[in-house]
Amino acid sequence: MLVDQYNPFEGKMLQILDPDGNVIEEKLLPEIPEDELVRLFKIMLFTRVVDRKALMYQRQGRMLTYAPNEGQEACQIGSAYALEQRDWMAPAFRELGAWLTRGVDLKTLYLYWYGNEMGSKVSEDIRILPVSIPISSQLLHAVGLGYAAKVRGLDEVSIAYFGDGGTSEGDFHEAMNLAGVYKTPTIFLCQNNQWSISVPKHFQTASETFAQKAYAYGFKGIKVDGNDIFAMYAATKEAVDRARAGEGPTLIEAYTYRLGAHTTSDDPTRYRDDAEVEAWREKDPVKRFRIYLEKRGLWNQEMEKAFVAEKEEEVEKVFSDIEQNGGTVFDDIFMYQYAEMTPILREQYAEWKAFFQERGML
Amino acid sequence: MLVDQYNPFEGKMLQILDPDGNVIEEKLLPEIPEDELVRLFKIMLFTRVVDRKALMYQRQGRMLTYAPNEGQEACQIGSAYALEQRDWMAPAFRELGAWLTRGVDLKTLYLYWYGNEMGSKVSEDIRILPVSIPISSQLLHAVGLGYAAKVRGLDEVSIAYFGDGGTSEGDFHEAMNLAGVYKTPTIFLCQNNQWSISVPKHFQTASETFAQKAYAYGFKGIKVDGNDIFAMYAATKEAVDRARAGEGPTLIEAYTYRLGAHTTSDDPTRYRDDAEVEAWREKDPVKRFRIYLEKRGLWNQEMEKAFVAEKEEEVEKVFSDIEQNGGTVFDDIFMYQYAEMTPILREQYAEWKAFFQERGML
Amino acid sequence: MPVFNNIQALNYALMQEMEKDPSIVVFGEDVGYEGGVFRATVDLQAKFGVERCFDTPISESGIVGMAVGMAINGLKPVVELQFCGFTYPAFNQIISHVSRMRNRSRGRYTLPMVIRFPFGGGIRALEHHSESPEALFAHIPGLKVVAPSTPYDTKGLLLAALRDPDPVIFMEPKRIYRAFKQEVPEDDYVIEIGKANIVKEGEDLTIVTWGAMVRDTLKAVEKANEKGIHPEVIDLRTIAPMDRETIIKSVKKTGRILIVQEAVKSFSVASEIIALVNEKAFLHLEAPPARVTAPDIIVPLPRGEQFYMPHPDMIYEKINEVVNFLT
Amino acid sequence: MPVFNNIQALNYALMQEMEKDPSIVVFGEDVGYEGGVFRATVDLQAKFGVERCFDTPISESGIVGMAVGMAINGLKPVVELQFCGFTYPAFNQIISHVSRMRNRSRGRYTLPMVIRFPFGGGIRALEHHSESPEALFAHIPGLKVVAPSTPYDTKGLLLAALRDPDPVIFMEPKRIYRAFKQEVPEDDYVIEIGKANIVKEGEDLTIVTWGAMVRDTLKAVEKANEKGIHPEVIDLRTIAPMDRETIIKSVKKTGRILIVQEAVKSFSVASEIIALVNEKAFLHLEAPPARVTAPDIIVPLPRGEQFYMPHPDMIYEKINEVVNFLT
Amino acid sequence: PSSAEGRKNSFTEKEIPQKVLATPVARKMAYDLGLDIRTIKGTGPGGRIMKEDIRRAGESNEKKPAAVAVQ
Ligand SMILES: Cc1ncc(C[n+]2csc(CCOP(=O)(O)OP(=O)(O)O)c2C)c(N)n1
Ligand SMILES: Cc1ncc(C[n+]2csc(CCOP(=O)(O)OP(=O)(O)O)c2C)c(N)n1
Ligand SMILES: [Mg+2]
Ligand SMILES: [Mg+2]
Ligand SMILES: [Mg+2]
Repeated sequence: MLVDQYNPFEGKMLQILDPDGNVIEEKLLPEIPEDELVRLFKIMLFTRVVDRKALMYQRQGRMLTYAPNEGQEACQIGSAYALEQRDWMAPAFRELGAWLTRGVDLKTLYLYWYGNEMGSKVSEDIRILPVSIPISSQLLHAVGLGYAAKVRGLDEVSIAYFGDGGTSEGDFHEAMNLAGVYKTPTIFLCQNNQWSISVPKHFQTASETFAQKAYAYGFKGIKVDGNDIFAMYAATKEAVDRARAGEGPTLIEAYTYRLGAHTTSDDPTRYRDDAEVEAWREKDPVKRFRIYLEKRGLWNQEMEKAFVAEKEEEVEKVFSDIEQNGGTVFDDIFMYQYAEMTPILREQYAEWKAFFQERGML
Repeated sequence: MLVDQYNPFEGKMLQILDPDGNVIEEKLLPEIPEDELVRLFKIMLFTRVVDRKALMYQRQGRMLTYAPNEGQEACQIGSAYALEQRDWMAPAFRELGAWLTRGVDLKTLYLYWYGNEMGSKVSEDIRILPVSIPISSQLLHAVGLGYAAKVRGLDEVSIAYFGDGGTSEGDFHEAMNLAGVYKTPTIFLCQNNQWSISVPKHFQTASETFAQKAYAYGFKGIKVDGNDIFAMYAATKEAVDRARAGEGPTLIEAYTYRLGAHTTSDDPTRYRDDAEVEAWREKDPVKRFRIYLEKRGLWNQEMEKAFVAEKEEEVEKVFSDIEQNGGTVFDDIFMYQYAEMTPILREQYAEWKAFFQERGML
Repeated sequence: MPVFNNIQALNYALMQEMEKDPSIVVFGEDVGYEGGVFRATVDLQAKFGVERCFDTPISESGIVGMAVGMAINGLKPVVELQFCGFTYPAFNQIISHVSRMRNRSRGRYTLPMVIRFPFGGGIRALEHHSESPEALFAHIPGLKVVAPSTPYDTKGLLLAALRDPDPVIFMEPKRIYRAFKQEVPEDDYVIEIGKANIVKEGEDLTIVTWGAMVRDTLKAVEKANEKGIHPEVIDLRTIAPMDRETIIKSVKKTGRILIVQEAVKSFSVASEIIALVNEKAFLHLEAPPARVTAPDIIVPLPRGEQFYMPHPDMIYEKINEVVNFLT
Repeated sequence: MPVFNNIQALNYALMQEMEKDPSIVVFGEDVGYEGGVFRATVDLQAKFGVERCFDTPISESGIVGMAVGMAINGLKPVVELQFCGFTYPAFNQIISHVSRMRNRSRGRYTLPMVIRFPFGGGIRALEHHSESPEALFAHIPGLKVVAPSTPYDTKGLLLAALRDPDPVIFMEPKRIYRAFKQEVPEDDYVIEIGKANIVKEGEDLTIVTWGAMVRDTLKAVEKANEKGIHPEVIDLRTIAPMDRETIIKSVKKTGRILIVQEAVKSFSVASEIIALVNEKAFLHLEAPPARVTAPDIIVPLPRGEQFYMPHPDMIYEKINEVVNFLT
Repeated sequence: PSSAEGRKNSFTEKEIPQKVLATPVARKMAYDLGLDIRTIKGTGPGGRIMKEDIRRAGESNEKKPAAVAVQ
């Protein structure tokens, strides 16, 4: 098993595809059909298009805060690809690649960053919890989802996404511990992107790896090259399979990098060197997957140009639709506090509605 | 170093004195002068006297809730003995042995369980924080005490006492992590007494040992026979020395047993077998230390009888004094909310005082 | 009809409902094998198995956070936090998620769940075991806060909470867990959340109270009755959403109001009730709305607790003061 | 005299006091190298070194709990919690220890420390970034809760907080961090904690407000002035302990009171102020005490925030309503 | 009531009117009777205007209906 072969205490990290697009562990290469490989790469490219457009809109003052994804595509897409439709995902806030892989529609995603709760209402057939802003709080939800699946006899696993900084919160610990005690079918996907806003990972913990933290909870952890989609898929698939087989939780440390700013409110040049960023650009997950596919003759420049152009247009359409109709409906801010409005809410609803109506603000 | 020799991942536990009072690791036996050995044993006996008397007073309805100490004397006395007067201790609530070793006077201790805050006011020369009821919250205070000592250039270490159940709380994690990051001179003393009220330790965590949890934070942990005063002293002394030398924190798992009830509100026969308790009685920390001293000719039955009788009398005096004068002074409940009473408190103080005065209740 | 004290009524209601609703799971510290430090969940594990009633590590944030995920995935979690003072480690999960999931997801994810804990003082317990934090929960949009005062209400309100589509904070006045017994119907019945109970009708003064203070209030009222004063006593039952109608109607009748609570005075539930009657019945007020509460101090350890807990005489005196206020 | 906005005044006060008092240490998430996400602590690490101004892991309970130990061992910790919504993970340490250490130890251990965080909405931020949790803190005995509204006050109140022998919760209205500048004396001065500020005298009505709402209130008041209505405006400055004297005196003069707050309406600071005037100035009340607040809902994401934040017209209308009541 | 309208206009002058002590019920009663509470002498504790004071003032007003407008 990978989790045993790649013991984090021995300084090992799983890598299958190297930064230059070479397969360095042929026997570990997952068997993925060619059309699926292309589909995955398209999701990756699409993720980047959606990401850059969001940034642009934000700079133009048309989008609110946004948390860039660039650099973390492989760890998100590779891991999400290992899940089935029935599996549950508890995200933090920077999971664009995973969201798109699992089929969340772009409009919903953009609506969230546009500042409308409707962006947290994914369709009924998609099992993803809303963005969780309080760091690592969602890990516990993943454990609960897994516990419920287990006692209800459902063949569902849960996965939680979080960052290196997320491992410092008490909730990370409580979630890991509970998952260990109840052996829930849960995958903890720590995206170690080296930074928590301005704080580098060695100020988050004195632990050498994040993966080894699993051993404090009676289960295993593995450190994976997070910019290698194959390694990410392989490690997650193994964890998912083990979870399904009743073998409990796994912690995956995806060793990756946030190439962009923390959010659009952040200026990373204040706290990190360009050189570091450039070095990580060399390890770009998109680049290495592209080279691999090109070498296999599955992809080329023209295909990329056409695909990107098509997607850019699509994105623009979606966003302009949002700009037309993406405002929050007044009623919605009262409607969903409870299944039924309480008497005081009904009263306030009427009062506030009248106020804004009088002013033509609705 | 002991922490390296006794790697918890290898299933090792430090033991020097076996349950029958034999020294099994001669070269690890700490050098403690004979009079000190006797003094330590006397503290141990005294702890047991104070403990049993407290239980008796409670059963008689004269004391409030009390958390019995029996079985955990060695791990508390051995560890506390490794501290200097200037070192800081952040206790949970079951640390009678440690409190007595560090010189807290009996009256103060009993006052606490009698239900008076004056029992949390240790004298200025004793550096022990008050009882901390919220599980593991005090670990962070120990880290802060250590941090302050470090940046102020003071040669002080801090130690936190807590239970096996205490490792499940988020605050345990945050404290361990912060201590690792700032390399504070802090000893985390986990008394694994096998139970958290009615919950056995394997429901607290799936981790094989508590000691190994340290490795999630970049420092070391060691599992120690908590009923062996020499092992406890040796392990703690090493941790204290390393902390003083700037080598940061250590986690010590004291493998021990709570022979009594969780507190006087608890009935342990509801959830655990007598056989288990009896098996642990064989490992009694007092018994094995006594045999050792007797073999060395430092102690005998007569000495014990005389000592216990003397101490029982002392305890009774203290407690009857408390019963006479141990009530809470009305003013005190208002006086210490702030350095100076706020205007509303002054008003309420006068109002409430008048009320109780009128009724002769003060 | 069985005769139960509060804790028995609670256990009985859980037992009955777990039988009916297989999605209910009950958990918390010492809740499983031991049946809870107050025995609220006794026999549930034996009856429904370890998956539906189980012990947890000491991990309040974990307990509540895990319940969030369980509720989303088809279970109905009933969690016990061992004491009022140990709700604080779970505040982030409660405020940031429990109260908000429905709204955040615009109805896509909802959280039918109950968070139970004993509250209030008077049992001579250690620090953090005697808190009355209802104001903290009541201030949070998205939560419902319930506090029964009798075995009958305990069963009815707990069943209502268990069937509520939204999270309910269920605060149990621990001082009266075993204080008295009452007939509790075996039949299914619910007490609507958000409805107060007029325990005693009267015309001279409205008294609003809840939890363990209901009994103390009734004692003071009895004394007042002897002097010919007839207060109307409202047991709030639900703190949020509050039954404003019942309070207002009563105050419009009596012109006077006194709130009796065990919590500290300032920024409290009592404050909100005063604000409410000002807003809705100002011109009916014949005397300043008054409160009998604890002073604004930290709950003392047991030897000082008697100075903290609202004394029955304080209630009695305040009744007189309010009723005798001249207008 | 230097001219500063709120955040600059804050930074300036920290800078000055750290120079004077070597026991002050400043820390929190992104507080050190980066100088804070709002730049409140910028240059402090460069100036005072990494031991006195440093970054922490994402660990709010840890930050506050560690500060408790530091304060006991001779330091004066000033911790930043990055946003109002991230105070919740630290609630247990704040309620169970920060507020209680002095009382628990009967004065043996005291906690001179400051917990700072930005609060309130209006900056179009993500969820949990726009909360107004002052009522939660104010209800807790042992805490002091401060909320400055101007650069001058920010410096004066922060210095007072830093010199206070007890823990102070220092809430910074983030919407106006950079909204305007003001002359801030270089000299040492403190604004006493517990004293409100009469921002504008008047006789028709008392308005009590704090934080970012002070400016909105003043705008509405200006409009009222044009109609010949002259409210007295009190900037509370300290929420707990509240300056009851100033409020009562004003209400006795005006007979009418309106509270303007950004927090939700129920069980709030406004409720307590209403209870207070009922208790202390009941017979002077010529109109029902009123509140302008947010409705009792979860703060919406930015596209719905305009419906949540109290609208200046609401203040203006309520002023008219209260002033014209029964006259 | 129309009498209330009239009263409102009677205090356009800048001078701050004398504050009176009265419960809300009493104020309401005066208002309903068309009386300006400030013109009524209080006989209650501390000069508090009692309902009884208002009732009396109302009765004497009925006798002299011209005196509705204040001063
Ligand atoms: C409880 C809590 N504290 C603080 C924050 C503010 N905050 C938002 S993102 C962030 C850094 C997160 O770092 P990491 O977990 O590594 O995730 P990344 O942003 O790198 O994806 C912080 C401190 C928060 N959202 N929640
Ligand atoms: C935050 C918190 N949750 C729950 C409790 C209730 N409680 C008191 S002691 C205890 C068990 C503690 O077990 P452990 O840490 O092993 O210590 P031991 O009692 O065995 O010494 C519990 C759950 C508490 N005091 N604090
Ligand atoms: Mg926590
Ligand atoms: Mg990160
Ligand atoms: Mg234990």
